[in-house]
Amino acid sequence: MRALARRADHQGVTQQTGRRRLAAAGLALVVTLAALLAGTGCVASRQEPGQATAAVADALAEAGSAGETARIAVGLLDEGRVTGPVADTVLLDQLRVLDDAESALTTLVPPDAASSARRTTGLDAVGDVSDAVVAARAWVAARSGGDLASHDVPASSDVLLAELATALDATDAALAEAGGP
Amino acid sequence: MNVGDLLDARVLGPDDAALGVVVDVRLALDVVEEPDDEPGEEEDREEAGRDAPLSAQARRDAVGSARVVGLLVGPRGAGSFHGYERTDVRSPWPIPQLVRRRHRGTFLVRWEEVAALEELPGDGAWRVRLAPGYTRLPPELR
Amino acid sequence: MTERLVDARLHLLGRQVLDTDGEPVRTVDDLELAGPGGGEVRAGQEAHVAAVLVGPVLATRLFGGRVPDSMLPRIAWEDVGHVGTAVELTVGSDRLDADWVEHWVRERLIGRIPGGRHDPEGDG
Amino acid sequence: MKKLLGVALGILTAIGGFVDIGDLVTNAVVGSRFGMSLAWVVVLGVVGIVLFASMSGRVAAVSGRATFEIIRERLGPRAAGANLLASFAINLLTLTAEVGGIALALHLASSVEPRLWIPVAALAVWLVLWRVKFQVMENVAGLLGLLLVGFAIALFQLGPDWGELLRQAVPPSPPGTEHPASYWYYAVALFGAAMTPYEVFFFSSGAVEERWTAKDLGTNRLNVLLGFPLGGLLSLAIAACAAVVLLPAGIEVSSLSQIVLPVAQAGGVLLLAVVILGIVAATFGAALETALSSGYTLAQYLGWSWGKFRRPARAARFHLTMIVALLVAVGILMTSVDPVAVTEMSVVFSAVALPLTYVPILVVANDPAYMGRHVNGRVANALGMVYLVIVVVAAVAAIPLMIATGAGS
Repeated sequence: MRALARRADHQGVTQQTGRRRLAAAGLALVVTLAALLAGTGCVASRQEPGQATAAVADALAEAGSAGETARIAVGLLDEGRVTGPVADTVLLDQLRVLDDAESALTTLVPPDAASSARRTTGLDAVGDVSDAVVAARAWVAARSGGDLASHDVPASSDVLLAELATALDATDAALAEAGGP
Repeated sequence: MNVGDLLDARVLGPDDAALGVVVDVRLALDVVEEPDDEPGEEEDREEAGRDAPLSAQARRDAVGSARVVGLLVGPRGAGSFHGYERTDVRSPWPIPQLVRRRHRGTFLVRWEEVAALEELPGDGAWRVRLAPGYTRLPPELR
Repeated sequence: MTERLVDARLHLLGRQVLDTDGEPVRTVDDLELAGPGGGEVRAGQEAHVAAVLVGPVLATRLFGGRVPDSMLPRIAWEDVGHVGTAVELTVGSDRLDADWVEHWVRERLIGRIPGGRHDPEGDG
Repeated sequence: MKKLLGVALGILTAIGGFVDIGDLVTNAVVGSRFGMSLAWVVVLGVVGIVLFASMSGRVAAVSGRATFEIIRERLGPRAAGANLLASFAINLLTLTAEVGGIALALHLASSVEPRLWIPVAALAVWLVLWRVKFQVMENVAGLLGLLLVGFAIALFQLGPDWGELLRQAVPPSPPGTEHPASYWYYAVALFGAAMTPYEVFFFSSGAVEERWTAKDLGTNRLNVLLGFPLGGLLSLAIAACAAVVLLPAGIEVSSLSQIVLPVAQAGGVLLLAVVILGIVAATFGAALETALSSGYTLAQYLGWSWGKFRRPARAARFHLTMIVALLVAVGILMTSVDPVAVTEMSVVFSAVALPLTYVPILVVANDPAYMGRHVNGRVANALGMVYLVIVVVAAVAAIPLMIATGAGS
């Protein structure tokens, strides 16, 4: 037992001396990576009125993109041109985008009443799109034979597409108000 | 002593004048004539004109001992693309031309004309002193 | 016998060292010089390359300082066969003490994983 | 068929430069945001990588020396060490992204959570590295990766307004809705990806693995002239599909799942399945390429024994490096980082690695001591110098552009 321990010890030491330089390089790499991740990952909440409005517009543009993507995915699944797993993955990815948009809006500190109002409208619009995409996921799951019990399954793709269209119209309106394209 | 000790060592003339640094150490490799007994080699030779095999294009010699023949002394350290002042490679323009200009003044001094090798106290750096009447030979490789 | 002139830094340092089977061993990190009869190098007197040094010299060439000669893995110049774009030895890498880390990793780690000694060029 | 297999090395190499997981998504992002207005960058990148990969292949064939051996010998330990750190970081980041990418692609095919696929993908990559013959590896991964040609088929089936696509492409100008800085950020990112250094490391080392000799200079030419333009074409097809379907709908591509929607719309489930298989193969191939490159660069810098043609025990540290790299990649992925975002960071390291890789190749390709009579011709040298300037400008511009645009967002 003791011999075994000694051997392990010996191996550890040999490895240590050989790897020290590599370890230093590795550490430098990890630090750089961490710095980069921190740099690209955190978006500061915007304070100026113009910037706040731009942030609302960004979030709404993302939500609009997510809604349009969901619309295409639902349409394709309805026509049998896409498989259930792909449609589900598409919707799941878009829910993540919507989450990001929503948290960007909730962490935004509006500097004045006007941008505060825009933020509220924006949050409502993003929420509507999210609801529609969640419904779409439930519909996709139901079609594939499974079910997401937490949500009512829409009666048909037409109902679903109508719901998406309404939410997207609201997003477009909010986006126009926030000065987006 | 290692070649690495000589590289970048400061070079002084007999009168203590600073001449630059050792940019390289020139060696003479004895080239051994190889017997042509490897099977297949004859065939390779024949094809050498059209489609030469691996490494027949590049120089590869069987070598015996390696003797120090001299030091290359340059006004500046070697830099990255050392060697252009010693060969006739001219492409890719303008890299060789720029490097050659930077290393103008590089000369070869025969090993026999090195008077002293002194290890400086402290950091283990070396200093080279040349003998009186040393000659600056052209640096080109033959 | 003919001679070929080479410059140490230009043609030898940093080159790949291959063993007699063409297997990479290390790179040429430095060359050890010896004086007459293998003794100390003296200025102006005959000097020749005694060994190819491989190993921790790299760290000192990067960061400065000097490794005691006794600690440098060396390959005697007599074992050098050919000089071309690489430095080719006349001995197999298994016989070289200089290659002990590779041997250690081979015996203790890679050789022990199933298939570690499998020839990928062979069938199956 | 034999001819086709002969160019598998070039195809697999090109996959890593043009349609690996980062590029798959970037191409679609570019298509959905800028239409075809960045197509010129792909063409510029194809010419550049053809030029330098053919040089590195020629050096490997004639002198038997792979690219990183040349770099270490020419630049000396210090500058070559800086290149090693940067190149190794790119390799590792890209390998991480590819392993994650395989998992994302398998997620598309199966709905099983990507996180569960990650260890499976890494293990599969390792088994191939450990066990499979180099030629079999490149043939299977390279040819299956060509299934991405499904994007080109989809483009034709979509029946786009070709005139409109052409108008977007020439003369190139950023669409009014986008900031010029974003446009140039993506231009630099696409160019950097096309010229990414691991391609030449892999290509030249692959030439040594396949034991090319001066007789194989024709094979070299065929490989680069078929492989890279094919990669560029796939990359353009992906961008065009996105420009036709996603751009008009105002969709900003953010994930892999979105880029297959145009394919489904055009070709239905069958074409979709072909393309997903192609994505799995391409990311798998890129994972192999980057894992091997990490082994090649480190082993060649330090002079270790390397090569898949050897028994693993005869290239022990080379295999150990790849195992460690894969483990690190899995470790990074387990932090739930987005694989596609990981590839964006490699742009930073390219700033160091690109010039320090392509300068030594150009220099050695002119050295008669290495190349004999196969030294570069005048055209190759003139083009090479032009590209060095472009590479340096792109490398220098990359970091400020990345910071100014928040990585293009």
